[in-house]
Order: sequence, then structure tokens, then C-alpha cells
Amino acid sequence: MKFEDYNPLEEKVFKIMDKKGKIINTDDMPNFTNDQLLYLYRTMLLSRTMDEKQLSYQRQGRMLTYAPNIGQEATQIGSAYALEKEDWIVPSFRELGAWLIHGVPLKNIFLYWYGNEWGSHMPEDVKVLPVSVPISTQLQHATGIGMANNIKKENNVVLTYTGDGGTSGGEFHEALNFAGVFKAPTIFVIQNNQYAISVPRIEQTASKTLAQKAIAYGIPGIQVDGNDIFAMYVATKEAADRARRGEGPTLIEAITYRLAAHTTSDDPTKYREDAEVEEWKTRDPILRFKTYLENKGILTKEWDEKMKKEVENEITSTFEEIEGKADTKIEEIFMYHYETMPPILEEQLKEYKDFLEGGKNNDK
Amino acid sequence: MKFEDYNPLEEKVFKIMDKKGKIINTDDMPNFTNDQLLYLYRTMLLSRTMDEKQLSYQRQGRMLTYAPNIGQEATQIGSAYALEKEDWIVPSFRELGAWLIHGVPLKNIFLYWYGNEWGSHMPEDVKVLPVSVPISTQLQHATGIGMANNIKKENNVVLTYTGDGGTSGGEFHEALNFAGVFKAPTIFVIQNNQYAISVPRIEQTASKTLAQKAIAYGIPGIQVDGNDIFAMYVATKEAADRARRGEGPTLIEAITYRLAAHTTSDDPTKYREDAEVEEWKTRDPILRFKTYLENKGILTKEWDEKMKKEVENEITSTFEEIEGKADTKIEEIFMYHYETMPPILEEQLKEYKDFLEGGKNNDK
Amino acid sequence: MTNKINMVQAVNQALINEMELDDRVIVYGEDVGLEGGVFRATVDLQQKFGKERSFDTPLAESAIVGTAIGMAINGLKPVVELQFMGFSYPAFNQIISHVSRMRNRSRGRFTLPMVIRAPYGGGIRALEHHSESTEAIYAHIPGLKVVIPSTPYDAKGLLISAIRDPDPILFLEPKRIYRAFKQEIPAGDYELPIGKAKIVQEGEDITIVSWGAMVRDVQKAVEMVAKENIYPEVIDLRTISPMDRETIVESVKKTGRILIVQEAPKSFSVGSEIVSIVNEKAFLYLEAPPTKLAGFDTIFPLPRGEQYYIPSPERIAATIQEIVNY
Amino acid sequence: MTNKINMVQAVNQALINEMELDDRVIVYGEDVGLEGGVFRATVDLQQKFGKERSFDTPLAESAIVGTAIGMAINGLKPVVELQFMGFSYPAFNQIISHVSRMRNRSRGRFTLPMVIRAPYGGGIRALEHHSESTEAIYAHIPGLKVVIPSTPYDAKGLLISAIRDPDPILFLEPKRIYRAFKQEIPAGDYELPIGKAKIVQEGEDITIVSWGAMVRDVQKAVEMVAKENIYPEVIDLRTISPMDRETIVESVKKTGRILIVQEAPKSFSVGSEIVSIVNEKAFLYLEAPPTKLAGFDTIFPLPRGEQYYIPSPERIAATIQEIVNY
Ligand SMILES: Cc1ncc(C[n+]2csc(CCOP(=O)(O)OP(=O)(O)O)c2C)c(N)n1
Ligand SMILES: Cc1ncc(C[n+]2csc(CCOP(=O)(O)OP(=O)(O)O)c2C)c(N)n1
Ligand SMILES: [Mg+2]
Ligand SMILES: [Mg+2]
Repeated sequence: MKFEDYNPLEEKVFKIMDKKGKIINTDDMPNFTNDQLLYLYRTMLLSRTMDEKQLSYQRQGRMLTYAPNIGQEATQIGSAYALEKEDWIVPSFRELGAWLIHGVPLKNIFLYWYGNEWGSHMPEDVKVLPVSVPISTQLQHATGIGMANNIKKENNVVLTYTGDGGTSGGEFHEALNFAGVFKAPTIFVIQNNQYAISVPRIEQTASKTLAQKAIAYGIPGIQVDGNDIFAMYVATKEAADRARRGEGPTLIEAITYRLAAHTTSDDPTKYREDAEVEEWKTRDPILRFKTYLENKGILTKEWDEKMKKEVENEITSTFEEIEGKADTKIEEIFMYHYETMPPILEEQLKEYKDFLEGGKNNDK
Repeated sequence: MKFEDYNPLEEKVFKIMDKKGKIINTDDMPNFTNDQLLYLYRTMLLSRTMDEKQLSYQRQGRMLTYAPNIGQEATQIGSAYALEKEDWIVPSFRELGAWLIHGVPLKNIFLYWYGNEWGSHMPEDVKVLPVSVPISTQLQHATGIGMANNIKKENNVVLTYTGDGGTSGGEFHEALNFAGVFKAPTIFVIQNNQYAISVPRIEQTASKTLAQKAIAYGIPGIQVDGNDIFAMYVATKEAADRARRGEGPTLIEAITYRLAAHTTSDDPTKYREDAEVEEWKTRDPILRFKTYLENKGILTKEWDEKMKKEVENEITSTFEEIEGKADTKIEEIFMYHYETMPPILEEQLKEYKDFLEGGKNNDK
Repeated sequence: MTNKINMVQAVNQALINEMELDDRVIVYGEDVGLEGGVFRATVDLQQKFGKERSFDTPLAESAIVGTAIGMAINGLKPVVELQFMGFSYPAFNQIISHVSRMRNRSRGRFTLPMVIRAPYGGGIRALEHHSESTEAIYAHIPGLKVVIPSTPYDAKGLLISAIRDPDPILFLEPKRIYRAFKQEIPAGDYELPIGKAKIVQEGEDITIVSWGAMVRDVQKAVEMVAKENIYPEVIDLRTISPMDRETIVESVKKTGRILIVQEAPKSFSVGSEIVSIVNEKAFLYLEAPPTKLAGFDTIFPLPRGEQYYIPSPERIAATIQEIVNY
Repeated sequence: MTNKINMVQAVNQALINEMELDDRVIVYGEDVGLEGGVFRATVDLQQKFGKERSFDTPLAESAIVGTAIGMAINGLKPVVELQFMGFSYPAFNQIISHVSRMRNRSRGRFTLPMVIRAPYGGGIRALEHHSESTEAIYAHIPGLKVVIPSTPYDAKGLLISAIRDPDPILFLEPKRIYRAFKQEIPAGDYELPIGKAKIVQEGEDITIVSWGAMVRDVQKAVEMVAKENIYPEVIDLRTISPMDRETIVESVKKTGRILIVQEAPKSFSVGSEIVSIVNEKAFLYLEAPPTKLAGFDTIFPLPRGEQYYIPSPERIAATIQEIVNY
């Protein structure tokens, strides 16, 4: 595929598979082995099931606020799968699928949403940054990582995510402009899931597409069907190849939909119609991919059932590992602010411990 | 003229008069009376002479840091002349020409650069905001003024300025995006004078033009020859008409050149070639306009000489009014923070005055 | 008719009150319009006053505040919401460089009657950046007023006053007690003075200064120490800046002792300023070291560690006793 | 060979020193590359180390700091320049939300060995926003170190240490004394400890704490009061946060009196914190009220009013006498 063929001003959207799982663009269809296809499918299942589990744990009062990714699995898994292990991912906060593909352990993910900082302590070889809550700030980190790659003459690339709402912040602008000027090998994926909490995409900006914002930075921008895992993979792969060739950044607008609530504190019926949600359910990225796999005879009912059990077990056993066992120790609050704890923190820690030992307390 | 005919992606620049003062686009030539033309010319002279005077006062140690506008007169005067008295101007810091056209008294301008806050105390009927030093922050105020016009159903428009460097800041992005979404009647003029202090336009952003950044906000963007006073007038007028018709904001990139230093603290020979400056001198906006007026027989040598003396007198006599007479009184530092001075400020003022009276001081 | 409401409802009532009285009052921010705010503080406004006076914006705090500056200059009275104090920082440049400066910069020619509302403070088991208390940072900015209510009654009265105030105000709402309790408050219009602290409870033995959600915890602690016959005077600051120093100083002159209770980090804080004030104005009255009981000088922990952070009534009580027994 | 240089040159030497030793050190910002910085602090770097290691950026402070975060995570040691402290606020969100938090957020997995340099302070007859001293705001941020030198010698040694420090540091350079005086300092490599104050002058009668450009003014005042046989102990804070409380407290235990001299606004300031510290740690030693002599709680005036703002040596001297005679 060529980015030039998908001028966002003409509202051309890059697609490979239609919503019935039929390949409509055979030229660009990637050459995956069956194992690869099943791995992608399994990761989608893992992501979806994880979301559902966390939502139900949350409802049971066993987990805290949670931001589900349901409906956005193809966007994330397709794009992240185009990376090499040595590449970086700089997430926003709703990138479960990407985390799973790029090696973030389930346990980290649970710990994070369980309310423990250790969730963001990625394994040494996992080049994924922690969740970034302040919207679109992380894009600048992604540009900086890319700039450093250029300076160090390293060949790995950076994949970063933001939402449709995330395109409105000044930090988005500065990140993309720097990336353009310094030819950072950074791929910016906008997960356009149509809403920023209650604010619909159309009220977020007057530009017809989000991809066309790339024009402001002199970089390629493309709209991709974000519920089409093949299209997301191919577009990201092409962007990564460009980046590795020294051609700089790319902006990808993935058109997708958040099928669930913004977070567990949100009630989407306040701001969107059921009919809209139902319509998007017919474009469910997992369903679509599954149909494709079934039609090709790659996925059997038995395998599917088996996998569903397997991922469910993986999830429940990981949650068991942490539930009730992941309270923060008072020391941990103080230890990680600086390489060496300064006297004032030592003193405050000691005072607090003395207080606890003085028994005057029932905080805990 | 139609904005659509000047697609910035095709690098079409809107012009009316060439650099020899010849009208090359008669269709769009505005219909000015001779008085209007001479008024514009006189304002250009006033602006240029004021710049030269302030630079020389500064060199003599009689003024402080100064940011001259030499070379950018047509951009500012042409655009500001398209406004009505009731319209707003929201300047950056280098808009001398626009201030003069929109009624800011010379005295205010001198006071400001002389280092006294009263310079920014505009007369009641002058709808010009104070200088805004933090680059591109003022664009948001301009959007807000425009949004308020819509809410109040008032029909006046807002003209705001920033530099080529000013397009890189996040505040630019947010201001234009809000303007697009809320259809603010706001005209954004980028004075692309090719440099942000020492940083050339080409290193500021990878986008080919600055006007094309409008595409990111779904609003019209156009490149205009900023040294062509007619083109600047017509483009701004058209933008103002659109705004009044409720069609929202416009982005105008005025292509111009800063012929002098960034400010009196700057040495431009460090970062640009003499040849480049010389080339741009041949496009001097005043020279060009003068040639036009002379060729048309509108401007005579005598009138020109007389005007030069007149503006020079106006300037020197205004400066005399303030030089040595514009020191700030200690009370003034405290009085304008809140409508009512809070006790802590009263106390600090009193303490300081007591100290002065105690005679222990030779601060002043 | 009774009007027993919680703090979010009180905020909502204040907004409705002012929007009814003055059609220059405009309320906007992220999710503020249709949804009525993520905490529901702006619920019903769009329905009552239309989309022009209460609306959603794109996700950009700098422009929310920056456009409010323009609106205020152009004759309106914007009341904008920042979704959480932890997301006020994109607007920091506009606040420190313009909101607080426009009046002085223009020697009174341009003024900014505007309010920036933001829920603040910890204790709701939230994600990172949702538990901030950085009022000290804003209090250090000349030209900006910082107001914090601690009850539904105060929230309504102070917000009404803030909206009517001719100067820009940062209005911080302690989200931990948004729904913690209800109070019977006047259904109609009333003002509470900006720049004045309130003596919540008179006492002799020690002065306790607090604000926001901590005031309730202080009151609980005061009940505890009453059993030991210790009677603190409790001051609710209400306005952080410019601060009502007189009320504090007068109290300390009476009690000779002072404890400041805050959930913000201890160092370089509002508490430090209060210690400094009593040193300046009541040094000779001090019988024990002015003391701060505060959050740690650390980032506010994620939920599994948050129970340590905010001073508990028990810690407050213990600290009161220490000071009184000094 | 002698090396008698001013503070800008000292900063420049520190940068060259570190760039020579460690090719991970990268220096960038607005006008930093070709032009060598508007104050010439980065002059020659691009010529010596190439455009990849010292370069100009677009005009966007948030991205300057935000990309430095990415660079630091990816193994480099960025030293970025913000042209003036008054233009640090566009980067405020990155500083408070990420720079100061990355280590704690990731429990040590991602760390940010980076330095943010910015000229700060008033007294150079500058335009608005060019005279700020808002160190108190940054000092209140947990996880961030704030360092301020007061001499060429300190500037070089502290900046070298800051660049080598594993944690992020805001390095504020008092521009009023950038070229005010020269000092003979080592041409080679040396470090000065981050987190330690320096006793500039020993004395008995009163402790004076100051930092940045004010230290020289304090020294002038100390000369004045010497004629009255008053011998202050002068402490240069050097690191604002985390603060070296011990040095201050030990001194106050000896002198019983303390004056803090700062050019920042008086309220909610670093001075307030120091008053609070001596109350906490040396209450019983205090013989007079700990006092701040500071800028007003106002916006820094434009040049025709600036002479009032910064405490003059005369005012400092008068205040010293008042306290000593308390
Ligand atoms: C700077 C900032 N402002 C506000 C918020 C609160 N907030 C969290 S998510 C969100 C909406 C984000 O929308 P979008 O970028 O489309 O991402 P999505 O949630 O749809 O994945 C908002 C406003 C925030 N996290 N950061
Ligand atoms: C936020 C901010 N950063 C840095 C500066 C310092 N500064 C003043 S003018 C300037 C360059 C502006 O360039 P441009 O926008 O092209 O305007 P010009 O000076 O060319 O008119 C810079 C960096 C500033 N005023 N504000
Ligand atoms: Mg979204
Ligand atoms: Mg420029």
C-alpha cells in the first residue's frame, strides 16, 4: 500500500477486510501463517475477556475504576503486531490490546488497575511506557524517544496512541510538529473511537478527518478502518518501514468505536443512542476476524472454545495472585522519588511509622 | 477574491501588486480614494519612522529593549485597515502598524516600550488588547472574544496576530481548533517574517506552508504576499466579511520579512546572510507602495517630504512628553492587582513607604 | 420547602442562581454541557439555559481558560470547569501569564470577572492525577484569588460571591466531600465573603487552621480530644489567597498554639505560609512550635497506598495532644 | 593558565565539560544551536559537538521538555534550555505530571536523568515575563529537584553535578548576575553537592538565608552592618528542594535569629518554608521572629518601577538591624 493513495482530504479509508470478514483488497493482504492468525485471534480474545472480567470484578467491588477497550481490539492489536520486540510503545491509558501484544504481563495490567504502582514497573525487556493519564502528553515522549533513536543511530521505531479527544490538546500539536521537523521514527495512532467521554468526534474539531491534521506537520496522514486488523497491521507496518528508512513520522487515524462505557464511572446512555451502538456492534472487530478465520477453515469451534477457557483461566489465576495481596507498603510511597531518599522523606517516613507504632492510629 | 482559489497545498500566493508597485491582479484591486491611499502611506511612514526613532533612542540609552517592525508594515497596516472601529485587535508584540491604524495613541506605544504599564491602558474606545509576550497565548483570547460575539449576537470581528514561530506552540493549535468548532469570527494572521529570533522558518515546521495548518482545523487558510498592502487588505476584508456572515475563522499566512533585528538585544548577522536581507530590501513594502502612488501621480515629492517631517515631529514631541516623566509611582505597583487592594498589599506598600521615609534607603 | 443538599448540588444551585440572574454568566468545559459534568455539577444547565450558555468544549484546558479570558474582556462572565485539578496544568500558562495579570498589565483597563472551577483533593481511590492538592502553587501567583469551600453551604455562598467578584478566582472543590454529607441550606440567593476565614468552632487551647475536606476530619479529631478536655479553636480558611491573616493571628494570640492541617505535601505549602504569618504577627504569643500536619512530600499514592497519605482524625488528634502538652 | 570567567561562561564550560566526557549529553532549546542561546550560554556547542548534540527547536516549551523525557528514557542525558523562567509554564504540565513522576510511577523502572535550565529573576530592566522568580512553585513539586547557583564557581560545579545526577533537575540561573562579576575558577572538572547549602560567611548574630542573585546583595548588606559590629552568618541555599534543612537549623541554633532574603513574592514562598522549618526544628532557640525580606506580593513591575521590587542592600541591612535589635 502507499499512503499517497489514501488522501484524507478525499476521505479515502484504507481497508482490507469488510465487515463480513471478506477480503476486499487482496493486493495489500498480509501474508500471515495460520499460527500467526490464531495468535492474533487469541490475543483479541484475551483482551476482550480481560475487559469483561475487570468490569465484572469492578462491579463486585473487587477492582477500582477501569477503562475498557471493548471494540478497539483490532486497532491496537493490529498496529502493535507490526512492531519488533526492540521497538517502543508509548500508550495512553486504553491500550490493553497493544500491551498484551508487546509483552506487558497480565499481572502488571491487573496491578495497575488494582491501584498499585508496581503495575507500571515493566519487565526489563518490555519497551512499553507506563499509562499516561494527562491526555496526549505522552505523544511528546514518543517523539523524544524517536529523536533519541536518530541521535543514537538506532533503527527501532516508536508507536504511540492517543484518542480523538487527544488531538485537541496543545501537546498533540507540539509532539507532531517536533516529530516532523526532526524526522522522528514515530508512528502516531489516533484511536478515533468517536467519543471523548461524552463529547462526540464532530464537536471535537471542525476538520473533516483527524488524519488530515498530518498536513499541518508536513507528514503523511491516513484513515484506516480500525476494526480491520489486517488494515491496521499493514498501515502500521508501512509506517514503521518508512520510519526505519529515515523517512520520519506518520499519523494514522484508526476509525473505531468504544462499545462499552468510557470508564466504570461513566454512563454512555446519557450521550449516545442505542441504535448507534447496535450498528457498531455489527462491525465488531473480533467477530469480523473470527468469521474470516472460520471461513478459511483456520479456526474451529473446538479450538475457539478451548482458547476461551484458556484465556479465562489465565485471567482468573492472575487476578487470584494479586487480589488482597497487593497493598502498598508505607516505605514504597517514599522510596522511588529519587535515586537516594533525601532526609526530609526519611524523616516523614519515620514519623509516620512512629505514629503507627505508637498505636494511636487506626488508619489501617 | 475567493479563498478556494488559493489552495495553500498548491502554494498559490494571493497578490495584487508586484514588487515594482505594478498592479498584477486588477480584479481584486480595492477601490480606495486618494485620501485613503495617502492615509495608508502616511501610517506606513509613521510606523517606519517610529521604529527608526525608537531604535536610535535605544542606542542612545534613552529607551529599553525594542522590537522593530521594519519590513512588516504592509502586513499589519493592510490587515488592520480592513477592520471597523468596533472590531477587536489582539496583538502579539510586534504589531506597531496595526496599533496605529486601530487607534492606539503614539503615547501609549512609547510608554509601553519605555517600561511603564500605563502604555497598555488603552483609551476606552480602542479595542486593542495589550502586548502579549508569551508567544501565541493571545490567540486564545482572540478566539474567546469571537465566541463572546457569537453568544452576544454582536457582529464585530477579531483580528489577531502571531509569528511563524508562534505556529509551533500548543496554544496556537487549541486557539484555532476552538475557533473552528465554535465558528468564532476571528481572523488569525501569521506574520511569517521568516525567523523566530535565529530559527529560520524551515526549521520551525516541516509543513510546506504555514497556511496549510488551517486544514487541521477545517477552516480556510491562505498565503498572502505580506509586503503587498492591497493583498493584505483584501484578504483580511474577505475574512472579516466571512466572519460577519457567520462563516467562522480564517487563517492568513502573510509572507514577509523582518528587515531589522529581532529586538535591540539581537544580532541577526549571526544567523542570516546579508544577501538574503538585501534581496528582501528590494521587496520593501513601503517602497513598493510609494512607487505605486508615485506612478499614479497620487504622491508628490513635496507631500512626501512634508509627511516625513510631520510624522517625525509627532514622534519626537510625543517622546518628549514622556521621557524622564514616566517613572512608576510605588502605589501603582500595588493598586491594580484586584479591584480592592487586599490587606496584605496595603501592608506591604505601607512597610515600603515607611522604609523610604525612614531614610535608610537609597534605592531611588 | 427544605433544601437539604450535598456539595455538588450546592455548586449546581449556585450556577443556576447566577445564570438566572445574569445572562452574562456562561458555563463551559469538557463534558459540562450535555452530560452535566463528570461529577454532575453542571447538570440541567444546558437544558435550562441553552447550548449557548452551557456547552461542551474540545479537550483542551489551555483554550478553556484562554477563551474565558477573551470572553471576560468582551463583557461576559465565564465560569469554566477543569475536570480535575490534576488537569489544570495545561492551562497553567494562561492562568499565571494572563488571568492573574490582565488587570495590572493594563492598569485596570481590562479586567477578568471569571471563575475557574476544579474538583481537587484525594481520598476517592482514583487513578493517578485525580487526587492533587496543589493550592499552594496557585496561591503564590499575585493577582489570582484561590477559594475553597468545605460545606454545601459554603460552596453555594462562596461560588455565588466568586461569580460576582470583579476579579478572577480559582475555585477548588474538595471532591472527597462532594457527596459525603447533606446540609439544609437556603434555597435562594446568598453571598459569603471572599477573603474571610470562618471560625468554625471557638476554643481556647490551640488554634487549628484547615480548609476543604480536611475541616471535617479536624472536627472529628476535635471531638476526640474533647474527651481529654482539650478545646481547640477551629478556623476554616475558605479563601486561601489573599489570606485572612487577621482571623488566624487573633486566634493564635488567644491560644498560643497553632496546628495547620492540610492534605497537600508538607513543604513549600499553604501551611508553611501560615506558620510564617504567625511568626510575623504573633511571635511573642507562641507557646509551642507552630506545626503542620500534612500530606507527605511525595506524589499522592495510587489507591492501595492512599490510606496513609491524608492525615486521619486519629493523627490529627494525636498531634493536637502533642502540641497542647508541649 | 587562568580561568577568570563570569556565570554564563561558567555554564558554558560545564556544558562543554559534560559533552566531552559523555556523548549521551544532548543540549537543545530555542536558539540554542546556531546562535548559542540568547544569553550565549550554549555558544560553541554546535560547532564542537555537531548539530545532533546541540540544536535549535521549534518554539514550543512543552515539547522541549516532553521530548527530553523521551530522550532520557531512551538512554540519553538531555540538558534543555527554556529561554526565560517566564516561559517555563507551557512546559508546566510535562514537568509536574511527568518529569517529577516517572521514577515513582514506574517504581524505578524508568528514570529521567535530565536537566532543565532556565535564566530567572529580575533586575535587568526587561519586558514583562522576563523577571520571574517562581522557584517556590517548582519546589512544591515532589520528585523534582530545584538548584540555583549564585557564583560562576557554583554555577559550573552545580551544573556538572546536575547533569550527572540520576534525577531530573530544574536549574535556575540568576540572569541579573550572568555577567555581573568574574571569578577565577578551576578550568577542569569538579562537582558540588546537590542538596547541600553553603555557609558563605560564618557569624554569630543572625542567620541570613538567601540564594541566587540576592546572595551578593546580602553580602553587601553584611558589609554595611559590620560597621555596627553585627556579624551575620550567611547561608547560600544552592539547592532549593530538597532543602538542606540541617545547615539552616544548626546555624539558627547558634544565632537565635533568622532573616530570609528573596526576590520572589513574599507569600507562599521558599522563605515561608524556611520559617516553617526553623519553627519545627529550632523553636526554643528563637530570640526574634524569623523574618522574610522579599519581593512584594505583586507582579514584577516593568522597568520604570522595578527599582522598588528587589530588596536592596540598604533594606537588607536595615532589616538585619531590626532583627538583631529585637
Ligand atoms: C489533560 C486532561 N484533561 C482531561 C482529562 C480527563 N479525561 C480522561 S479521558 C478523557 C477523554 C479522552 O478522550 P479520547 O482522547 O477520545 O480518548 P478515549 O477515552 O475515547 O479513549 C478525559 C477528558 C485527562 N485525563 N487529561
Ligand atoms: C512562550 C514563549 N517562549 C519564548 C519566548 C521568547 N521569544 C520572544 S520572541 C521569540 C521568537 C518569536 O518568533 P515569531 O513567532 O516568528 O515572531 P517574530 O519575533 O518573528 O515576530 C521568542 C522565542 C516567548 N516570548 N514566549
Ligand atoms: Mg475517544
Ligand atoms: Mg517570525
